[in-house]
Amino acid sequence: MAGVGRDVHSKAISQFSYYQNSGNHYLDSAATTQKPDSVIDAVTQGYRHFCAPVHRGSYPLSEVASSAYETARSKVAQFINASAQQLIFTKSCTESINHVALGWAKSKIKPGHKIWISQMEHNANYLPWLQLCKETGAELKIIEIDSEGHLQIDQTGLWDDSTFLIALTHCSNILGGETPVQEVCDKARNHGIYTLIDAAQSVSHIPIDVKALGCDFLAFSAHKMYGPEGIGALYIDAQRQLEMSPLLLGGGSIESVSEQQIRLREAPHCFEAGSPNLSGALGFAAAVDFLQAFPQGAISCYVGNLGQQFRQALAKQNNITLLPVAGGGNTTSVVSFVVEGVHPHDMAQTAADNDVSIRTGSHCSHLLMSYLKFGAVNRLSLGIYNHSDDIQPLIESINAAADIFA
Amino acid sequence: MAGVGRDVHSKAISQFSYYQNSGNHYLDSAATTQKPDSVIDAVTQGYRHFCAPVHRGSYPLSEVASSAYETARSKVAQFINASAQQLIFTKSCTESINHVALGWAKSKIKPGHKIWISQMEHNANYLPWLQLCKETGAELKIIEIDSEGHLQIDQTGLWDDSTFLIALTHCSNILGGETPVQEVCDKARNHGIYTLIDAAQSVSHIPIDVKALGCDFLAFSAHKMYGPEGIGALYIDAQRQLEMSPLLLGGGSIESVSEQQIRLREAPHCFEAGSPNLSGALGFAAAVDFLQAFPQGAISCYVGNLGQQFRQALAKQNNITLLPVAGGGNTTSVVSFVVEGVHPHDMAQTAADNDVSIRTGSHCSHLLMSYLKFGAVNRLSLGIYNHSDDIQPLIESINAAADIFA
Amino acid sequence: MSNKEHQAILMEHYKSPHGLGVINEKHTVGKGVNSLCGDEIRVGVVVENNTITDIKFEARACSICIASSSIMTQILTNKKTSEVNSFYEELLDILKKNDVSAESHRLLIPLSNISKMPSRHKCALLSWEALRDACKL
Amino acid sequence: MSNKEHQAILMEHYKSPHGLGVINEKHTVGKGVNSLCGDEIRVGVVVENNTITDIKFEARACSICIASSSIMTQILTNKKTSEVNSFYEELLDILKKNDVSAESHRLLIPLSNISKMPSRHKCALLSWEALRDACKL
Ligand SMILES: Cc1ncc(COP(=O)(O)O)c(C=O)c1O
Ligand SMILES: Cc1ncc(COP(=O)(O)O)c(C=O)c1O
Repeated sequence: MAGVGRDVHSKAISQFSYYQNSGNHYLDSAATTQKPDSVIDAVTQGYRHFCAPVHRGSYPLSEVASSAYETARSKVAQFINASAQQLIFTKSCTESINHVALGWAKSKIKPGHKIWISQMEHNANYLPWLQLCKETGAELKIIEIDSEGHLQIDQTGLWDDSTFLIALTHCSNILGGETPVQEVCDKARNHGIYTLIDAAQSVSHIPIDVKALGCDFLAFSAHKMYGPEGIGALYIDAQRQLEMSPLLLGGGSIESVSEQQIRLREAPHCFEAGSPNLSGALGFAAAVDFLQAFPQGAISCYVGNLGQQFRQALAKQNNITLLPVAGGGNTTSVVSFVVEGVHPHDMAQTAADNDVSIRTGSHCSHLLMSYLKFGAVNRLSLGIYNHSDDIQPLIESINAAADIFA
Repeated sequence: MAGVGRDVHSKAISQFSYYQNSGNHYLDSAATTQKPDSVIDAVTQGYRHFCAPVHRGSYPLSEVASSAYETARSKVAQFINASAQQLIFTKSCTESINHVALGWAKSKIKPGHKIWISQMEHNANYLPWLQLCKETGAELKIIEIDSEGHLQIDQTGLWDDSTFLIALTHCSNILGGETPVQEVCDKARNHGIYTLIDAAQSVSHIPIDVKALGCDFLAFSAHKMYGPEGIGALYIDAQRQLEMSPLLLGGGSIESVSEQQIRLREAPHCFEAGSPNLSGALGFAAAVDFLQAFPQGAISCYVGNLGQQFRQALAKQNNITLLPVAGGGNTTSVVSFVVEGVHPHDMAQTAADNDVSIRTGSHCSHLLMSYLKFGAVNRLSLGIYNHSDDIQPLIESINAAADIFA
Repeated sequence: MSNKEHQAILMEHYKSPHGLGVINEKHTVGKGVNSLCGDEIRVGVVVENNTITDIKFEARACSICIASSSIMTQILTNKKTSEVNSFYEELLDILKKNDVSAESHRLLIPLSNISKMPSRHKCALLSWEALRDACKL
Repeated sequence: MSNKEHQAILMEHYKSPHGLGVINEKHTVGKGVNSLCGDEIRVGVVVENNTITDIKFEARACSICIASSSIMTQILTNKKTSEVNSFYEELLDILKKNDVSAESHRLLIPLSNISKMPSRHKCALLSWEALRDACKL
């Protein structure tokens, strides 16, 4: 295990040439990851060599651009074991989830229906549902977690007939760990309940297989998995795709139009109005290549163990409250904590002064914050460029902050 | 004039190092432009040196990322003479227009209201309005053009009280030229009619001043003005901003949330849910810098004259039907035509075989195509890297195609 | 055969297409539209005892679409409707996989020229899709 | 004064803030929330004859917010409500433009340390915005 871990790190780190020389202990990969050189190169190659419209021209440069775009789609789809047709590119995980809320759920949901999300959802998987419920007379319900981070999936009402959709994060951006997505999707399918999985925090390190999972939708962003900014993806089950409308209308999405009728193109094109983001797609595919160059499970093992080491080091400090890990256990790429007597913002600032980049705040998770009764917490989150060497500088920052502020 | 023109071209061409060596006569800049080195560099600099969350962290890397993002916004805003607060980043011109339709017009429009668009709108500025009218009982009306390309702005009903919005393209992606946007916006304001200008085709070469124009909304994409893919912009008048709802909900867009109420952050942030596309914004700003390094009006003059030369050369051929230029006249960066007896697809193919990249098809403009009674046309469109040297290869391709097919 | 010879055969079909003609009330009609290209085609078939006894097409279309339509009418006239799909699949393989073999239908082989031009696959397939539409396949 | 000395003064305010205390029914209350940071502050003022005779604040907030609040209560107690905005503008200039001069209010100067940390400007401004809210400015 430890051997695999060292291999992962040494193989990875050489590919982050800019990060390596920065002297910074970057502990905010849950917000966005650093980019390996191969991803940056893929983006620039797009601009240099394939700069032409996708799916719109018949000259060679455009043909090459179109097929590069579709090859990238296939690669990202295959990464989560989906067929290319079932994967659409969006600008972000946020757009992906909003697309499901506005383009699918809105026309299917009825007053009295319930949408369940968990206590630990990011605002991206909370606000669209809250708003939808307000507009449609449906009800938003919260699956609670206990003090050890276990999701209460036997909660009263969750499996009722009135439950329309369960929208659940795979890994929490604050509590880390992993939620029991397989169990939830299996049970939901048996009850005729639809499922959306927010995989923003998991795709970077946990292998995902949408066929095995059996979810209806799965959303993620490239920039949190070593890929470029401004592009995300949405997996849509084939059946749901037929029930879905595009969020945006425009070029490239229709077959024909008359005063009476807009005839959409086949999926995935009908859901991607506007000029496709080719360089983004190329960078996205390069990120998948980057991840797939590691043995299956190796990254998850490496960052999970490293997270555990961070937790253990923090647990030894007597002035720290650790938040639980989602799903219980200790294996996690995200660790949140509060230092007694030190406001998280002051803690983060002191760490920053020591070249340690950790986060403070509510982390776009107002639901969890109000439940935990914390206004803010500190969070560290790991990428494969991180190392146990990053632990000591953090501990020193915590001691320094306690000296100054507590 | 000719002197200025030569300067523009020689100054520009050295900055497109990859295009320069491609041996390709790229005549499809209306679809997407080639990228100058400075834009590509700005994008990669983002990934190398500012790879951190925007508006979410308090450590130095994130501070730098946040201020770089806002500096880019200010630059793009100032480019069209808007204040930074009034400019939001979107993923594309298409998203910008859909945002206005869904986030603003939808809640304001009433049955019986009319939305007017022109005969030559791109699907991006047609389908969202068609759909909105279907859903709300409003009526979509078409401002016609005459055979010389003049917009019939005295058309019966256009200035009636029931007209709610005029959504008009500044330059047509098929007819080129320029529509009388200033006149339309002035008159609309006097009649209490709202205006949206689709500037996708004009920002690359015509100076735009939203304050002088007095439009309510203006939409464009970076990738058609020498900038990166996957990012666009929407200018929103301050008053309209107050009436507008976000298209997407998620991280970074709210102040607080309770079961009763989502309290949005101030503009522009409330309209940009999800992790901002920093590299995209940096590339966008670099594109503005690139354009602003030329004397005001010089680019417009250069491509307009070049378009005129292309038109004259094509007009000399006796087997060609030229489409009119929008607004009349000959100065245009876009020229559309049909070769007698040669299907546009076969024409484009023959050109491609001669390293000339022109377009065929309906160009995402179903409205104009059905009006012109053409199923498809050929189109050439120019960027500042083009030159009168590109004319002869096109003419030769046309002759070759006529020999083969006609 | 070389690409040049294939090309010459396709041009021959384009210049003098088989099956191009007027669709009347005896025909069952299927339609195809290529939104990229702006092409439109109508294909009419007469089916008697599960056999296609006549095919006509009307088109505003490019050379490849017309050549492919011409080839289609040649191959499928007097074939069982149950055979349409296997020829269609064969064409798909030729286009998408450039899969030409000794067993390939002689008349389809020139269309292998199109395999390296993905944006024109749709042109070559349009009439076939319209025919399948007409035959309710 | 050096940044170090400014820092020491801010810490002094943080450790022993002026005006931190219980808001009661005599106070008119304004609120501020910093969504990035999770901070919340309530500022209560007593205004008599357009003069602020008392300011109290209650906060769950970081050191900068508390220091700035403390400074604010020191500066504005017994000032006219009409003077609030000019001090607020002065603070804005110090933060956004690092604009410190001989005319700058002595007590505000240590906050110039924050000017190079844009993500903390909001922390320094939060109580001021809550106060303006309370004074309906
Ligand atoms: C006039 C016009 N409007 C809107 C668009 C849509 O731009 P985008 O595809 O970048 O969203 C285009 C480009 O295709 C266009 O030419
Ligand atoms: C769990 C979770 N879901 C969704 C998102 C939204 O991702 P993006 O901002 O890339 O749209 C995030 C990231 O901020 C996240 O952590």
